[in-house]
Amino acid sequence: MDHQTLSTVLQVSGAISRQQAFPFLTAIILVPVFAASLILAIPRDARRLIRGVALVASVAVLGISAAVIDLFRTGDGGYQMVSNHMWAPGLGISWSIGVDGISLFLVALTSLLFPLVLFGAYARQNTKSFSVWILLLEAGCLGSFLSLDLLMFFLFFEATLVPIYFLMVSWGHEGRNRAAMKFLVYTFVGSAFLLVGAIALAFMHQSQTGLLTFDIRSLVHTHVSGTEGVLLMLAFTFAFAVKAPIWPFHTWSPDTYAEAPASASIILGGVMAKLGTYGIVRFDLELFPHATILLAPLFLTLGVIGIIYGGIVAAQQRDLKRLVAFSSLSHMGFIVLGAFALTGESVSGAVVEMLNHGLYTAALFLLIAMIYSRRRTFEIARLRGLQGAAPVMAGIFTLVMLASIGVPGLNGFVGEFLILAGTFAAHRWWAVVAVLGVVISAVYMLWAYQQIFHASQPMTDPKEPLRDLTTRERLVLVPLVVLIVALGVYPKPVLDRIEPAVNQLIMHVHQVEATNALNANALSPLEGR
Amino acid sequence: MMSGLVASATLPDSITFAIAAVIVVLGALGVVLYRNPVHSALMLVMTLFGIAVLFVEQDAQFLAAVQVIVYTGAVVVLFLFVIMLLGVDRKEAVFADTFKGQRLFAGVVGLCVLVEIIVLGSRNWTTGAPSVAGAMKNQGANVNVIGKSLFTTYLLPFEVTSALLVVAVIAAVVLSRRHEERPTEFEDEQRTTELMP
Amino acid sequence: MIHAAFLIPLFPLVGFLILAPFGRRIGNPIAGWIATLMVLASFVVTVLVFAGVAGEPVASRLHVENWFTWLNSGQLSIGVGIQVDPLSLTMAMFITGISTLIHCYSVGYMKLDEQFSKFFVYLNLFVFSMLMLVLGENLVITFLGWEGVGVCSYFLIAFWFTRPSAASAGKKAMIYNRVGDGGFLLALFLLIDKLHSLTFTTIFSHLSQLSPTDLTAVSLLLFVGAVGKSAQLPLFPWLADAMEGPTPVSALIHAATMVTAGVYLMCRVNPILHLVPNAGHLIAWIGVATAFIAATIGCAQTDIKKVLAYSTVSQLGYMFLAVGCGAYDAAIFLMLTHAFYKALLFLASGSVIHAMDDEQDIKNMGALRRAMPLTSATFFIGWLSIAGIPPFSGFWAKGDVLSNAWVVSPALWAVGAVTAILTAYYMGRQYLLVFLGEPRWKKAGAGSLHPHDASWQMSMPLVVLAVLASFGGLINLPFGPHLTFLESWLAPVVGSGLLHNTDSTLQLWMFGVADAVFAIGGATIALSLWRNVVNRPALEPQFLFMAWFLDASIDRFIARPSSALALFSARVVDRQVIDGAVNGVAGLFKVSAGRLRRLQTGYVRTYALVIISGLVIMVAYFMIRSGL
Amino acid sequence: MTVNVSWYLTLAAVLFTIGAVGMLVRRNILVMFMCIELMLNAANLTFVSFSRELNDVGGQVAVFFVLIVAAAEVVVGLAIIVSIYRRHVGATADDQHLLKG
Amino acid sequence: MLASAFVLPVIDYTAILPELILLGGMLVLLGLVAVIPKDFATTTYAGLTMSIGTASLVSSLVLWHDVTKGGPFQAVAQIVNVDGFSVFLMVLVSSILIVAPMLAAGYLENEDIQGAEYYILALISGAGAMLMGASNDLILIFLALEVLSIPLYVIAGLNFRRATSGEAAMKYFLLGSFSSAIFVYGIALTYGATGTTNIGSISGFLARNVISSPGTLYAGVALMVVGFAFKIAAVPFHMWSPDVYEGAPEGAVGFMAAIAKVGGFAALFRVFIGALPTLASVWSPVVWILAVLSLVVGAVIALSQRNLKRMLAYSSINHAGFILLGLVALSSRGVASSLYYLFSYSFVVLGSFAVIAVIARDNGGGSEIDSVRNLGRCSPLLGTVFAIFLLAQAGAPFTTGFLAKFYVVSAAIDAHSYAIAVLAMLSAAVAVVFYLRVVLVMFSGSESPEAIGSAVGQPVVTSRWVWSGLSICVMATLVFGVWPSPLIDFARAASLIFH
Repeated sequence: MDHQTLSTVLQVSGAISRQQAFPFLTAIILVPVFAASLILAIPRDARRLIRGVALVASVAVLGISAAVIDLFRTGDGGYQMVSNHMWAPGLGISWSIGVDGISLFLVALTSLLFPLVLFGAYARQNTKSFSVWILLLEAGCLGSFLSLDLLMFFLFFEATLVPIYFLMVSWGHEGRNRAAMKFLVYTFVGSAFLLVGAIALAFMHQSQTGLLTFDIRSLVHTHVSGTEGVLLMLAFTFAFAVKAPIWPFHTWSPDTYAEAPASASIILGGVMAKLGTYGIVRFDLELFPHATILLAPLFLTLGVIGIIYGGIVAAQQRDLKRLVAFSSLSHMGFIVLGAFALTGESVSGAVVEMLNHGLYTAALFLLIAMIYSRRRTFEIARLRGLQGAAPVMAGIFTLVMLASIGVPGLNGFVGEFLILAGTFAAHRWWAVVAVLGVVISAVYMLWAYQQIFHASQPMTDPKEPLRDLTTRERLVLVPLVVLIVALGVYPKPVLDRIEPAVNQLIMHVHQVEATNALNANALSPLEGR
Repeated sequence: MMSGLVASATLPDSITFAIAAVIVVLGALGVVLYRNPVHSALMLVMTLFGIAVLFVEQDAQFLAAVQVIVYTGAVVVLFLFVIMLLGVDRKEAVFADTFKGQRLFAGVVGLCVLVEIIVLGSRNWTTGAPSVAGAMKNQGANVNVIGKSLFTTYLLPFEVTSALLVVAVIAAVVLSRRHEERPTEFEDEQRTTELMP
Repeated sequence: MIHAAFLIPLFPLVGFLILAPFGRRIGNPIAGWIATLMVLASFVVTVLVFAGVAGEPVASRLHVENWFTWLNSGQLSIGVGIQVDPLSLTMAMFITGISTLIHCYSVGYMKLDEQFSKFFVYLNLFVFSMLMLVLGENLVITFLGWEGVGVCSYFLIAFWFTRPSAASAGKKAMIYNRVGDGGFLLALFLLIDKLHSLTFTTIFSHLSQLSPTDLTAVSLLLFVGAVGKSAQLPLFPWLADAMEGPTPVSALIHAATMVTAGVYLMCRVNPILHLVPNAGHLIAWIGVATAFIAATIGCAQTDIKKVLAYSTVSQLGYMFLAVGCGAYDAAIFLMLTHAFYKALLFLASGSVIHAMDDEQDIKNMGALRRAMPLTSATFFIGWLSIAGIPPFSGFWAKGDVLSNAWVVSPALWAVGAVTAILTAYYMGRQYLLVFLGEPRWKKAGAGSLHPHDASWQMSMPLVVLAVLASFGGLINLPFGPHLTFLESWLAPVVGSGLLHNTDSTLQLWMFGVADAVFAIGGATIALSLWRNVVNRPALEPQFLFMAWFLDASIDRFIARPSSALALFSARVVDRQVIDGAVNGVAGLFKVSAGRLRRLQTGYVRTYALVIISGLVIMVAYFMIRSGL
Repeated sequence: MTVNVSWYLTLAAVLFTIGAVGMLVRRNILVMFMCIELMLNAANLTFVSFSRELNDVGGQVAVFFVLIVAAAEVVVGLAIIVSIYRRHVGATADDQHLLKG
Repeated sequence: MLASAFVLPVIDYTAILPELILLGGMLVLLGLVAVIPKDFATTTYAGLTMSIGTASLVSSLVLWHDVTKGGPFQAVAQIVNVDGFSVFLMVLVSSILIVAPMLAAGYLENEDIQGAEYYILALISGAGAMLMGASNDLILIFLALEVLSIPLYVIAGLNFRRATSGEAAMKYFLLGSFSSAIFVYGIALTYGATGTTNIGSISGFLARNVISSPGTLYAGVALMVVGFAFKIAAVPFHMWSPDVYEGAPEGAVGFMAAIAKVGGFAALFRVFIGALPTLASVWSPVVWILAVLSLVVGAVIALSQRNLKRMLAYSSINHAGFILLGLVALSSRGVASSLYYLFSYSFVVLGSFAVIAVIARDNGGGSEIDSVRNLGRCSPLLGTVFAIFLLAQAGAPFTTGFLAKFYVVSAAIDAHSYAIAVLAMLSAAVAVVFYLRVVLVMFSGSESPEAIGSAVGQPVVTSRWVWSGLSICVMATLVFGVWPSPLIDFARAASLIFH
């Protein structure tokens, strides 16, 4: 063979060996947990120490995930850096984690946002428990993205609820308790179905192979009949639809986003929403290809409704955070659209959009928090003319806003473009309607921007003049802004890593469908007789 | 399949059964209907006697004896003793009910129970296998048979009853021990009605 | 030399990247001069590249430079790069050129503004985007620039954001543009679906794979985008409001360059249009209709800039008329000349406004000729030029368009001719009201007003543009192929689509005379009607003043209903129906909890009763099972 | 006419029902308790009848145990009743409903 | 003819050693009470009880070893089963008897309920619970049931200072003996229908011959179901439990709840799967209904409770529903899951009520939900512990609570009863509301934003005993939640008999 292939082979093998060198992924999950338990040991008065530990831990996680991205073998669609350990053999649960193109950047996103939260959206009082909850939440989110075992995923998926709940009720705004309860119960109802579905699937697999396991790599091969598949798929998707949220299961999100503290809203909008969409891509598509194709029109429609509905309702919100909540309902609609359009472009678009949405939503929530710290309100009507006093803030807000509108050259465009292009190819008319969302997003975002930043100077009381972004605030925003621009200008590296996994997934889906069709054809004459 | 065994049932048996049955039922009704607990207790005695008779009628002499001794001799006496001790031998307004519907419901439900059990059983009460734990007939005195089976098959239960009796003793001690009253705020509702003799 | 092409967009970008962070510190006026220099530099480079390309044989004047792959997914692979060919170069050259002038003008115009540096940040960003738009080697880059210029125009219209009207105008412009962009995007998706590529060269070489329907769809969808960007029917109301921006912006973005992007796009995809003549007719008709309507509206406006705005719309209509008729070179020709005289008119009116300190109502002006001779003179040239008085540039360009229209259908030509008369008329009206008559501004308050010509930064561009406006026609004289420089220069690009009006010299002269007559006729009507007369309500009906109530009806029939719908979904559907269902379930549980709770009466006998009842039911079940 | 086991069992059922109904209708704790004794006796009668019918000793032994249990229950029950009456003389079952909901 | 001289059956003492230890220990305590002066530290008795419990734990583990070696066997004239199932229950009961005294000691001291009575009674009813799991004869089950319950009646009435305590005892006693009367009548009918009370013989009899008219048998089964359902507080036979839990002395409620459930379920499984497997098709719908009702009613009524003890009572009705899922599944997996659930439930409920006891003591016996307001602030540790128990009951991941729910639900799904599985999980979702409401009150200080105020003033201090007890419960809840394999394997081994 020629030199190039030889070199690539060597390089790949080298990468593998380096990947095996150290259990990166396990470390990613466990570092925050250890840090949390360490903090528990620290007296609550040592705020600086506590905060230091938390920051160091989260930055360490960021470092590890950077290493993971570096070691990640581009062009390999399968799971990498996999590590398997039996956890509860009696129940068929195993600690098996790994990363592939679909989860890679979600992990990266998570490990990027948490340090920012700890740095930028820190709780003033009760520092200790705040740090502990944040770190546990980080572990939970990372765990759910990394686990290859359906039940591990569920465990982490559920485990994230406890910290977020405490974050909300301890540091949230007025209506926090009701909102938190609503969020929690709603999600819990969803996951009730998910759990039942998961177990049912595992037993189907057991009855076919005699092996009880929740490892999706094995479950993929389960043969699921049409009706079963549809039911299971609906059970799964309900949980994810609530989490994402997908219309019409979204009504918890405005309340929750509005009442949650900045930290929680950033994580909710930036990371936890992706748990839902990630679940759809990872589990629905992979485990129930037939049902997915069967039900695609339904979910495409829901996605499109979400896009339009989220947009027009957002245009009527009076509360800035609610507006963002509905805008992300709209963006989740795009992701769903891409996921169920089942073309290479659309699905990779969906995955990219998850990353991008995480970035600009986090930035938006950070900015909103900064506005709040100055004006003590989220009410759009009571915010006027900030641009005059805080041009830098206005500038960054504009940039982030444009990203979320989907202006080319910024990251928001890449995802939407791919999703719509892919969807157009497969399901033309849904895409045509969805394009309306492009217009609507401009409407509500520009409206909000005009209300908040434009118009004449507000009367600032001389005691507390409105100040522009502080250095710390700028430092928090810089990484996000840089990424927003960079991923808009040059998304190729990201896509190259996502692409193979997605293609493999799509191929799997269509293969299974094809075999089903084949069986059906094979059977039909028999039925005829 | 068991009918062969009862073929020997004769007229006197029937008469005895009839009388005893009447006694039992009347006694039971008395227990329920008499407004004065003392009378109820006496009616209970009547029922128990009737049952003892029926035991004898069914060749359970030992049990009949125990029935009379334990129930009439111990249980009912205990009842009467408590009634007298606590001086609650006054009439209860049986027909004034705390809340309406209860008695009607009770009647209906009771009837249902009776009907259901009888309907279920009547087709063929006894479907079991004979003499599993040991035959009765022609095994000598009733007492011997029971005693033997008590100390072989049912040895452990027999021992366990001892625990039961210990519990009874302790319970009596614990509950009826007099305590120096140290009322807590949790008796507000009660205070008014507290009239210790 | 051609390989230096990448420098063309680079310079403005550099300018932007320097000024965005440091502009405030660099300050006024240095920041302005830096920006101007950057644009000037890219103009120079353009000229050099132009020379380079011109030096090559006609066949090989197309150069595509790929910089890097933007993304590749599935079969789709999109690169970032530029395409240097006669068309893009022509565009680039006049964009950079005009921009240079207007930058220079702005240094003077924005002197006193506290956001001075930010203005130039936006301008440079705009120039960069515009250049990417015209130079892009595939439709995504074009779209990138397309959106970029849209965003910049949003920034610049809303530049004086403390004015609510300005802020709203910016928002309005952006949203109207987004509507067009929707069409643009769909066109892209359709092409991706069919050809898996958006590179112009690839598309044009694979057109055979597209069914007629697809071709029609693509061209119409792209036209929708063009309609939004170039303010054609029915999406032109935003352009009038866009006049809220500083005047240089109006000159550069809303007259010379950005609004012509639509025309450029149409010319760029002429191979597609060439295959679908019906689409061409639609475009032509929409164009001419826009031209006429806008012209009528222009007759009734009183705001000096609004008049120019509507005249811009009208001229753009002419360009689309040309495009629809397949006369792409005519469209480009008109675009260039229009850029000259419209920029000139805007800048002139800008210095008028400056002089009148921000008075814009032409009814309050008059007799400024004496006060500001240079401005007056240049404005006069602009008027003659746009009116199509020979031998000014407008005459040649408009003549070219109209003659092509005649070839397609005399009806188009007729409407165009009427519009030509109107154009001459309303521009004359404006000139008369502003520069002649008696000085109404004297009594219109503001006694301490001493209008005078502006500083050299502002006057120099006026002069340059006046010259261009006068002699711009030279680049494409219809006297024989050896004089039609532009046509032959563009031939490699648009030649395929070009229908050669094979009219004889006689016809040519007849057309020329006709145009001249229309122009002079319009002008004389204006002279006769508006000399020393300020108000003629009969000629300024509300219907025209309100722009055929188009804006109002869009607001009435689209904006308000949709916001009502939004309100309904927010208040009723979301809160009451969807969320109501969720809360309803919760409430149901609460209620039933209370009910069930009451069963727990605390009476032993109740409990016993429940036990027995349970027993009864269970035994009943067993009865059924035992077959009784 | 002949007496067969079903008569005894029917009688037992009647006795059981009377006991149960008594439990439901009476308010005096002691009497309610007596009704429970009635029910136990019904059980006993059933046991004995069956044991005769089946010619099996198990039933009679069972009765023996039931008797013991009954005795033990009586002791405990009366102790509880005493402790209640000490607090509230002549309390009926219905008076005791602090705990509800 | 004279009765032939009979020989006593061989008594394998090791087979019943745990029970014997408990009863013997009970007698020792009794003796001590007799000889030792009255004002003797109740904690000493607690210590003794713990050691007795430990001893029985050891002996049951030895027994476990024997069983795994020699396989299951029957002892003392075939009247007790010694198999994984019974041994698992022995272990469970012994461990309950180790923890319960610690948790009670502090409380009893505080209420100055002196003497050893509580411990004696606890030991006896523990023995009863063990026998219920082990016995192979309905008669013995009936006796064991009484041995289990009668001490509980007394314990309920132990706090003589409180009217509610007496009322609780009265209700528990009346209804308890009422239900056991029904139960014994059921046994009688079953006896008539099958000719025996021996579980093995019954199943054998039913396996061998088909009963043409099964009326008597069905009636018997129905009546027995009532008896068991009452003990495990399954709807609609649950109504005693909230009142009793509320009235009974806090320190003891945990023990009562745990031991009654353990005993009740042990016997239920023993009888229905051991004796009546052939009738499964007949009685499983009944169990299904009971499970559904318990799941729904328990969860829903708990929503409206303001009193912590009542709330937990209803929640444990909900738990009963979950445990019944194992029986619905009718598989060895089902039994194993129920056993696992019982185990996790016992420790969680012990812990929860112990915490409530502490709180109630600190504000004069009140256990309204407001009494824990700001507990998280005033004594974070106690608050956290309570939160752990509540979250475990809610089924939070990485606690035994989650795995238990997961296990039973998976058993149900394995048996293709999806409906009830979904229903169970939904009821868990409803349950989350009231568990978290308490957590909310503890940590955010208020359930509703307007009502801000602190009920628990000073940090709560509790005795070493209670702390150690609580720590054991927390350990059991978390350790087996994160590392469940040993317990799960034990439970699976315990259910092998039902293959």
